[in-house]
Amino acid sequence: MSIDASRIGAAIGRAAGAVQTLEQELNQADAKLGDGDTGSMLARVVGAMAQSGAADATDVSDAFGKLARAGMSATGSSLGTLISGAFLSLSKQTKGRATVDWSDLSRLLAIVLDGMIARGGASLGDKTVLDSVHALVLALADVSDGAQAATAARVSANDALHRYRDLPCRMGRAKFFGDKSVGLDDPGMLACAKLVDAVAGAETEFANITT
Amino acid sequence: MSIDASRIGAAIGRAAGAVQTLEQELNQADAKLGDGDTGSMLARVVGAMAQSGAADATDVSDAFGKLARAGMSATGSSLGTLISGAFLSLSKQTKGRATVDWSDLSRLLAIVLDGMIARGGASLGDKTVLDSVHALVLALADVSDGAQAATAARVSANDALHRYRDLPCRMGRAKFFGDKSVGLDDPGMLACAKLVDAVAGAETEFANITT
Amino acid sequence: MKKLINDPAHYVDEALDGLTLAFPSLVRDGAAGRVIRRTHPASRGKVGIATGGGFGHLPLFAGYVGCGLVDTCSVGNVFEGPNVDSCIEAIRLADGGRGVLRLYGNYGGDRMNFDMAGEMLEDEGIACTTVLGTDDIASGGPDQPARRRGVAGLIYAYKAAGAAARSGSDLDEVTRIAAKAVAATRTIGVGLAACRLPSAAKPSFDLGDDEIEMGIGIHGEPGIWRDKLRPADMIADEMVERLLADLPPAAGGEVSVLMNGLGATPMEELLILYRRVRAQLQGAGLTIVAPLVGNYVTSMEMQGASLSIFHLDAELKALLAAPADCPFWRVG
Amino acid sequence: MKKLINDPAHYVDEALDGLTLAFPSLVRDGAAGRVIRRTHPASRGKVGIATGGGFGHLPLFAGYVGCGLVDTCSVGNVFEGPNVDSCIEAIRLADGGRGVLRLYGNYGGDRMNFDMAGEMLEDEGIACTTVLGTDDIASGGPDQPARRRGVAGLIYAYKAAGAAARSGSDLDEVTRIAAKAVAATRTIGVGLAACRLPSAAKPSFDLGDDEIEMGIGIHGEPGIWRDKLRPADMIADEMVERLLADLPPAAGGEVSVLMNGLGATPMEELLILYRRVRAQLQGAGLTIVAPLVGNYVTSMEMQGASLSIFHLDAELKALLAAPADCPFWRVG
Ligand SMILES: Nc1ncnc2c1ncn2[C@@H]1O[C@H](COP(=O)(O)OP(=O)(O)O)[C@@H](O)[C@H]1O
Ligand SMILES: Nc1ncnc2c1ncn2[C@@H]1O[C@H](COP(=O)(O)OP(=O)(O)O)[C@@H](O)[C@H]1O
Ligand SMILES: [Mg+2]
Ligand SMILES: [Mg+2]
Ligand SMILES: [Mg+2]
Ligand SMILES: [Mg+2]
Repeated sequence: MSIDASRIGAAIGRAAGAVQTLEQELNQADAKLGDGDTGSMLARVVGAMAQSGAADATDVSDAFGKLARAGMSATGSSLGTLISGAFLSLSKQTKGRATVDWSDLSRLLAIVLDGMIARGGASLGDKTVLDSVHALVLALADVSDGAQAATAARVSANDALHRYRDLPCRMGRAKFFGDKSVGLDDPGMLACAKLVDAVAGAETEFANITT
Repeated sequence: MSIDASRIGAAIGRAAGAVQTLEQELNQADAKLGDGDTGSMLARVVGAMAQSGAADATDVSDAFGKLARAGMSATGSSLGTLISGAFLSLSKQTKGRATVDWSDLSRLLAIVLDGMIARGGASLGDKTVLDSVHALVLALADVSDGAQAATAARVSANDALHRYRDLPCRMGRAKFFGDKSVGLDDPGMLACAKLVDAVAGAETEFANITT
Repeated sequence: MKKLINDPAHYVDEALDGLTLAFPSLVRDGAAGRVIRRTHPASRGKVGIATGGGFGHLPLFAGYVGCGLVDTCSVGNVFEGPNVDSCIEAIRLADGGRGVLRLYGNYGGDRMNFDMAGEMLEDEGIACTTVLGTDDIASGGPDQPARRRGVAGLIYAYKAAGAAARSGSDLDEVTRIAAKAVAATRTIGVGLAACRLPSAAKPSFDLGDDEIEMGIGIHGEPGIWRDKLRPADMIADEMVERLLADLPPAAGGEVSVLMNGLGATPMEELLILYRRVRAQLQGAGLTIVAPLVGNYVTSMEMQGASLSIFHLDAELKALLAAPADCPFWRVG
Repeated sequence: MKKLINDPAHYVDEALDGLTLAFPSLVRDGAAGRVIRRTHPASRGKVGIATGGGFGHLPLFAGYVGCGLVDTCSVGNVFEGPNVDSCIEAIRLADGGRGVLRLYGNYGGDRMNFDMAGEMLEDEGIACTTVLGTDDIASGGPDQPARRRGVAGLIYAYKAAGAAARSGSDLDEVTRIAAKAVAATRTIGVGLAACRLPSAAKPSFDLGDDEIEMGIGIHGEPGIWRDKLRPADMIADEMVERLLADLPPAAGGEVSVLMNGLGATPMEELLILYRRVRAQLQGAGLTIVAPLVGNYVTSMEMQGASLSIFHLDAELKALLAAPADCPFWRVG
């Protein structure tokens, strides 16, 4: 079974369900060094994406495009814009394709990641959502079905979060205060790990992922 | 022994000492229905009066005049203005007199009271400092020396405070909310009782006044 | 409650220094520096307008000294009326030979000191009249106008009387206009959190974390009810309703509106309130002219808002539209 | 932390409604109503200036739409950059045929969206340039101007670029002026108490009852130190000292100064600070021109203040003095 529009729609629905309970936790993670809006922003953005009708799209490209447009009109925040841009990149890459194979995911995400780097101006290793995506690119390289992909994604996103927790943030204002970020989760990486967890939950039998 | 300028100076000095410790208590009493400034205002006003050189005045009229002018330049608050006006009235009434007898006090205060009523526009029974002064006028009517006067003043000012505590305030904004004032001390009456206590303390042997 | 201040004893004087340094159209005057006057006084022959009041309400009172508004302002300590000397000086400095209107809020200390100042100036032959701001509907019933305190709506009286004086009207006429403007103005305030006097150890009142007080006074005096926080629209509705239940006799179809912040309320919230107030007033058939939204009359860091309605007729409307210029309000 | 609001989901739109209703020189435009533009746009042939940013900083950004300032403003959600559609619309609506300067604060989301908007507009042939506000000295070292965020000092760039555009300068010249103004501006903020996002359960940071934070960002981002509250004069001294330790290369002897309240700080305190700032700057041999004291750039109900110094040469001084008119700042 490969990825189609209805699967994308279902995934975004699971994310939208999860983000409600994550809202205040993500706000508070962002408030430590940023402006405290990551959770409320994502709740709105993912909510809007879930309403975008992606499940009924004509093909995966269209589904990704719907998510991108919904996200872009819901926010202009850094993370939200990067996420919307990621879906736009997926839509462009999958133009004309009814489905995407699980084994394609890593390659698609690698190009997404390039776009995010170009758009946002940050680098790998800065302790941002980029590092989570990078971990996903690596982890998904050898998967061939949904269950494998789900497990790999959950493990790697969580892993990246843990690995970077005690490193300093090098991005934006936080860089100037890099040391203050040691020991704190980056809100974008935290969001990524939690949402991947929620989205992948239904795709895998492995329930006990360490958090 | 009668009242002379040095005695007035000493009395105001005692008041100035006492008012420092009363400041926050009086502020808080005023904050219940008013603007919370009675204590800070009195601390400043009585402090200025204590610096006015009343003790070195040529006669009682001059001493009272110095207190009045010091008070008038220190504040324009209701209570402060009424007090300064009271001293101005005392100064006018004692023009040319080196001393004032204790037995004169009641008569002098009665005229002071008339002036306060005329100036402030409130009435006896409104639960204001007027009612304290009125109590003093009555209590001092038959005294003939300092000790008697001190006791009578302390007892009557305290008495008035207690008597009015459970009555509604009928003055200013508080009238509209008269009931809210039931059970609360009027800050002006409270200040009067406490300051009379401090001033009269040294004039009397009676230490145990119920409060 | 934190304050960016130095010694509380110098609070007023330091702030007045800042005021006149930041706004060069204002200058300190009087023996104790407790009069704010126009740096370039009006030319002689204009009726003067002197105001005054306690401190801690900026822009009120001193900030409204300017062209087409008031000429001088005596400045008291925080929440204390101006002393008699500063009132005398404010009246003298406002005098341009055609008399002086004393226009200030209805508070005991202010009244006593302006009255005494007037008595002391009788010998100098300055003709004086008095009009007191009494717009706060929560401080007295409609039958008790004399009990009502002056709050934010006072600036409408400044504007109308200032315009009349500027146009050359005589003292009686300026006084009539001021009294008419006061009579046409109604205000109600809502408080969310108290301020603290610089010299006080505690805030002047306590409101629970989710409590508000409707009808609160400009110093935090108790209001009409205290209850849980409600949505802004419900609060706006109640304010409008209470103000419209207390119409001045000659109220017409046009009003100006002052949606005023008490000091710590963000502009965003005042705008949200204003939007609803406007809809409600329009629903009641009223047209809004020259609305004001912002911090016009405050209580230091008090959180909350007040709503003033200024009921207009053709005369007041023209006076409201006349040019005026002070650091915090400019028309034309 | 109490707020006079309705449903947080409608916070921005309700406030924008209030803004345009209260100030008729502004109007909402764009498909989602997230552009504020001048009700009477500049006549064609002027270089347009588009700005934009997250919400919750009024008067910034939308409040500076006006004559001699910026033409349009895209409006994001609270503390979120404006979305790409509103940026596209703001640029289009600012265009008067001679190109558009995008002038906004240096924040990731804002930059990405304005950049994307520019790319999407390439086909339409609107010449675009970009200048980012980077005045906050606490968000990056002097060697890291690209890391510095744009805070209150951005309004000086609005003023200078707006005056240049109004005088008929071409896009290159307006862009040069904006960049020059940004390079000549330094800001530092001090925080006393946090604000709360309408949708958040808690304030975005906690400061102890007697703590302050020097160098805080406009959203409450951590600053340089956090310590006990100090007297206002000491705080003013440190702000001045830090700003003067970071002089732009061409700094001369004249500066303008913006003593800005972050939302819940009373005018009285800003004036006390300003008085000291002025004395310190004069002590350093600097002359202050056209000082501004008030709430110009806020963070909703955040308590605290920021100080901006705008280092002037003859050119910037003339542009600062040129006429300008928006609801919150009027010159001439
Ligand atoms: N330029 C960037 N490149 C990559 N990731 C970024 C960038 N800017 C922000 N992020 C990610 O977004 C998160 C913050 O998101 P959010 O709070 O929504 O943004 P904002 O800074 O606009 O408030 C950060 O934790 C980080 O992971
Ligand atoms: N008009 C008045 N007549 C008599 N006493 C008054 C009057 N106004 C105020 N007082 C007294 O003064 C007290 C309040 O004093 P204070 O707080 O200094 O005045 P303000 O109301 O100016 O803040 C009241 O408790 C009352 O006793
Ligand atoms: Mg954020
Ligand atoms: Mg009082
Ligand atoms: Mg008072
Ligand atoms: Mg943000």
